[in-house]
Amino acid sequence: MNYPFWDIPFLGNGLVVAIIAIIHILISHLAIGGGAFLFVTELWSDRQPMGQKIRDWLHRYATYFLVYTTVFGAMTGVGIWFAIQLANPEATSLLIHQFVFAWATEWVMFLGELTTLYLYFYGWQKNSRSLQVFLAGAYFVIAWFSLFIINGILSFMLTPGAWQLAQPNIFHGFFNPGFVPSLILRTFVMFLIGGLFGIIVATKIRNDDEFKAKIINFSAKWVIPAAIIVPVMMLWYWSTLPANTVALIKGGAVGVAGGKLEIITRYFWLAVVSGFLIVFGTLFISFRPQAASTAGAIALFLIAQLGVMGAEFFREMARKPYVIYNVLYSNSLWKYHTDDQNYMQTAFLDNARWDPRPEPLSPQHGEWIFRLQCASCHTRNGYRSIAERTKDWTAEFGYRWFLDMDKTGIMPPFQGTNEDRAALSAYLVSLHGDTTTAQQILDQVEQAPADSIANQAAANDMIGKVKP
Amino acid sequence: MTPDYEIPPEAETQLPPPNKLTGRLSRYLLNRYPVWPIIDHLSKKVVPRHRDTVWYNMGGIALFFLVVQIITGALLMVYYRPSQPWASVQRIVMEVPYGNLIRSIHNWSANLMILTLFLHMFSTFFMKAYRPPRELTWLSGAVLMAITLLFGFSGYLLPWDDLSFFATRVGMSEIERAPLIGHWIAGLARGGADVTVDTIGRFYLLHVMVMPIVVLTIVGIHLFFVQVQGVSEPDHFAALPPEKKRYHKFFTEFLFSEAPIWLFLSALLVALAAAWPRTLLPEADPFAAAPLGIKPEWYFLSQFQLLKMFPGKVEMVGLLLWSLIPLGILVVAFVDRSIPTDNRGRWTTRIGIVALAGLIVYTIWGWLP
Amino acid sequence: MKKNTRRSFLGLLSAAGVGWLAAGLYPVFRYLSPQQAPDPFGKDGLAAVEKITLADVAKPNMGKNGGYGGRGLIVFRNAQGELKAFDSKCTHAGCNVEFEATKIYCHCHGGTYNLDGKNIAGPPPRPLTELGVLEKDDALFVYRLGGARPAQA
Amino acid sequence: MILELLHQPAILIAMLPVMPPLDPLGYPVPPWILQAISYLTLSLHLLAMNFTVGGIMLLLWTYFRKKPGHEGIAYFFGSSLPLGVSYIITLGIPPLLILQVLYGQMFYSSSVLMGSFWIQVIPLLIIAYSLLYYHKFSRAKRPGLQWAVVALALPIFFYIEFIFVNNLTLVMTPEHWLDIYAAHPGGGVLTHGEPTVHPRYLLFIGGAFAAAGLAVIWRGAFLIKWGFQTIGRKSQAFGFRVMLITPVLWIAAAIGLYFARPANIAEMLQARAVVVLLVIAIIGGIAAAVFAFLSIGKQKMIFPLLASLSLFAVVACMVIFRDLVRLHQLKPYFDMSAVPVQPQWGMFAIFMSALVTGVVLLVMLSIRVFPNLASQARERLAKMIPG
Repeated sequence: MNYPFWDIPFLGNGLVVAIIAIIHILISHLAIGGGAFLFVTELWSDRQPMGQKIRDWLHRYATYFLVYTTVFGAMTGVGIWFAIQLANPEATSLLIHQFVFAWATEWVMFLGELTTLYLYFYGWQKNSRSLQVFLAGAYFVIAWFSLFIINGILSFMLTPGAWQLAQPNIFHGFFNPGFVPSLILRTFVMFLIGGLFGIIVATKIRNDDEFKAKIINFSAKWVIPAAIIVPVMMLWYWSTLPANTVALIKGGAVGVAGGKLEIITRYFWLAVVSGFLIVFGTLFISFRPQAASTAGAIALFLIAQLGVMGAEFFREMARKPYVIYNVLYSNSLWKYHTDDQNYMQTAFLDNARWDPRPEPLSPQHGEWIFRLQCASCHTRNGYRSIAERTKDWTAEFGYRWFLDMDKTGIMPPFQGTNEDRAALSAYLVSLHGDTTTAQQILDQVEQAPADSIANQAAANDMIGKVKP
Repeated sequence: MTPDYEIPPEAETQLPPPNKLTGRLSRYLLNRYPVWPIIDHLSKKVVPRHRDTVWYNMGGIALFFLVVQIITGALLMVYYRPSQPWASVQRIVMEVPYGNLIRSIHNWSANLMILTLFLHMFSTFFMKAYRPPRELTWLSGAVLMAITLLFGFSGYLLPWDDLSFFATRVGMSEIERAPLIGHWIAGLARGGADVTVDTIGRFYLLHVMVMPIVVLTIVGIHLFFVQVQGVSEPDHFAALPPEKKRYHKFFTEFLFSEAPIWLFLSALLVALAAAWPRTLLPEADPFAAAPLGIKPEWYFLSQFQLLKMFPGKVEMVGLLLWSLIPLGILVVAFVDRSIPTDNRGRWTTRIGIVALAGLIVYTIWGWLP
Repeated sequence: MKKNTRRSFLGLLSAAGVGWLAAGLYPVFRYLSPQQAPDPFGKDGLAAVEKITLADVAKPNMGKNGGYGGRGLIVFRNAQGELKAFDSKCTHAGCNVEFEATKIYCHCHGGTYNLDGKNIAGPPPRPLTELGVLEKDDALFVYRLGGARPAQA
Repeated sequence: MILELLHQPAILIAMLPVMPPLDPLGYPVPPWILQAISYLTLSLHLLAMNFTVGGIMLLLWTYFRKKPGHEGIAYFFGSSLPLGVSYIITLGIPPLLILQVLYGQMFYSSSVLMGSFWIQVIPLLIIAYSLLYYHKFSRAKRPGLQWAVVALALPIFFYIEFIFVNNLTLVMTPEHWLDIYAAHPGGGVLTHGEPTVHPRYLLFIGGAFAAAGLAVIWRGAFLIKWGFQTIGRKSQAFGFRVMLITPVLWIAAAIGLYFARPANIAEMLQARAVVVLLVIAIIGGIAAAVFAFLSIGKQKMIFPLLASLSLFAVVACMVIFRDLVRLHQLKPYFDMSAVPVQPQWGMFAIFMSALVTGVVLLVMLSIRVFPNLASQARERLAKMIPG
């Protein structure tokens, strides 16, 4: 609305963010859990007869770790930032202006992570044992604090808690209800991922099955804490979720596509099932460690990737229809604006910018409303396709439905005049060949006023019909 | 009571100690069933370790998908009603908790299973594992491949929605083209001159009863062959001096190293089902115009495309060309002898590459709008 | 010693595994577990009577087996001419009872009830569940007794 | 309501239909603090970038001009370039963060207008970065086409720089926005007819030679310190010659800039601050050259150090100059002083203390580790060059 909308056909810009984010989150968790792994393994190697052998292997781990995290981890991290600027400037701007120094502090952590990691890795041959151990430890602690910070901002978006736009208090926002559970959750998942990475690197040991088995068993132990703690934290996290979200996950919104299986529920189960598969995979591998194959170990790691995908999609969708819960809707409509009737009644394109002032009730009028008010979540006929969701709509139905769409619990209220609703509805049905014009819709409604109980009821029980 | 059978001494050395539960149990069983030779044979089975070891996983993966199919299929049968196909599937999708998840997994697993079988077949082919003495294993595999394709075809109709109805119709008309028996087969399968609700009865029976029995039987035979003969060694490995050769014991090392892959595939199935659940189109209407872009499932696209290229009079040519592939699969095992330095061997490989390339090209071509 | 730690580690992991297994299989459990049957009585508290028309119970001592919301039902007009309705599920073994002029009889084990549904002979432990019945635009409807009587049309 | 007030487009002079309103939260601290931080970090970011891009060019050069000393220089860059990239990224974060705080509504708009290019930065940088790592680790194992790997990375970096220059000029020209968006809602616009783009771009590229050359001079100083007189001297001389390319390009760029927008430049030159900046920049430039020349053949670290500081000064002046130009051009639509400040001193204090502690810790650790790295490098050289 205030900002131009980055209109990517078919994919939709939200998916661009998601794709980058999913890759990043796994790697960033590895970047921290792996740090812990380096540190602990350094200590462990000192208490082992074959210490040097273990450290030689650890160097291999560190090499993969360094390249993988600094190249893909760092870049995808910046990538998310680039993508959200484009996908939702309004929200990004709010987050940046509220948390700029939190992010700046996180940046200090980045600087620390990189430098300590480089000092650790490139000083491998010459540094004293104590120095190496200290560097590894420092790396892990610093890296973990970067998680501490970003976790505050992420959980803020879903559960802002006591934070208010009118008198924003960064600490209210930062230490929000979801903060602690998700912090603990992520911390243990990190250890798990660090361990899985260890298993992968261990399978590269050839011609020494005994040593291989030793390392794999050591790495496998890293899965246990998560296997036990994560479910508990999930329950805690669950208890902090907004009621609307919980309702959505159980059973989903009434009669939407997939029946009782809202997409958010499906992703939730993806996360759960992945957790269960990782536990069993680790079990299998540690029964016959000497035989573990790299393919198998990578498979295990990929399960974690899928689990992360499920969990993060879940977290993102749990916010529906907000991007910052109870503050800002996903389509950059401000909550406090929706409480203000005459703002909601003004013509959409008068509030919005960036439109070339199209002819009222013209197809362009509808298209620009779609682009600036709907397209942030729905593509025309790709991801979350609007054409597909409205395929059994009549133009008049759309016109009525917009009034009540927020009752589905997953759509924001509509901002605009009757003309806007007509224009948008006409545009949407035109996507599947219905040629009703906005003017015709308005005329039809003249005969049957929208507020008559019958129509209202009709619209209400049609609410289920849409596929959010 | 007195044990009916003596436990062979070499068994005694390998069984767990008799004071353990497992030890007692195994002795109890061996006293009654003299299966030690079998166990001994299986426990000696090994899998060679070399750069292509990963391909040995394909068979196991296919088997994994088969199991998933059986489980999810059984679950779907709980609610599916051949008498009211579309309505019952609609119910599974819209009302039954997680019904859509299970249906989508069934669908995805089916597709991945077929994909895996292709990989399994081609890896076997290029590693020349079909050569004597393994011709029959190869043939049984080929039969399984064929039946699996039919599985897909029959299952596709069962939801009885727009797409499946017309796609089956088209598929049937392809079968009709076959010389002499084409009409007869198609009629028999359809239970009439056209695809109707009667067809569902027949396809349902095939899909949930006949084919499963046949497949499980042949799979049993296939596995039996493999177990008896052991895994074949590709030439580059066989050429190694014995001390250079390294093996995994099949039980249980190799199985455990393979298990994580199966688990990953389970996760993948859930992920795919979550991201792209199988949609249910409106109920099939035999009188309505066919919806746009009617196409067979991807694994039939290559034939589809090939036949499209020979319209009308010359379509026999297309059929002929197409039937070369199964023909080749049948004869190759007998043509190519197990002599590494043999020109026939090289030629079969080249032909195989051409066939694979053709398959891919035609599939993509057929998939393009 | 080493062996034990390994054992305990595997044990711990297996234990966690079992817990996760339960979670992972929950969808299948939900898929198979029965959905609770819908309440036969609609918003207005009425359930339409199936397979019994007014004609079937026009005169006293006429009665017939029918159904409501998927359950068995008997409706009859007693000698006094008042309509009575009972859920036809016998309280003994669940067979459907039948109206026989003077009594209500169950063929399975000879359970007998009087016309008020009271069990008077045979195995039945409890009386039949009685339902309220009313005529509404030439059709029969039953409703749960004990609640407020739904408004007549 | 305060929010409503904030939501009025920035107390604007010329109301522009597209200019988004200020963020409801305003600035977290007085802007000058943010500007200061961004000037510092941005200058370092640019130096890291110049070092890397210049390094890639020199590395490529050494592949084609096989001379005695070149093998060593190639190794030096080959092993240090990935680090260069990682510090480009890290040092680039604060300026970008602050840019979004100070000029958010302009920056987001322009980024979206060229979104499809802006997002390319990420995959491209990943590719280039991986290429450099691949080169670093596999150079020794399998030489051969390694030059091609480097040659592939170079254009990618040039392209990324070009994307950045375009975005940051688009930020300053809101008057074009509406037409651009109406024409390309998919963000498919890179260049938009801003005349100063190419001279600015030249300024970016120009710095590369100075930074990379200086790095080679540093290397030479260490070589001499470790007793490898001849190659050390060679290395320094080479570095100095490379550095001299920069002023040529920069002067060309300056002339270009002038002819691109003579009016604006003339107008800018009225301001005393600008003149001062220019003077400092010119002096710094000369100083850098002189110190670089002086360091040839000596093992004293002081001259390279002074040269580096002067170069930093020059870059810093450019950065500040750029910011002034931006503020000047945005004057009709945006006035920084009019933006309300909702101070977050608490959080700012946390940040500053974290920064100080962090930097101190890192410096201390580096002091402990560098001797080890140095001796490692020295032993390697001893193996390579006897005597």
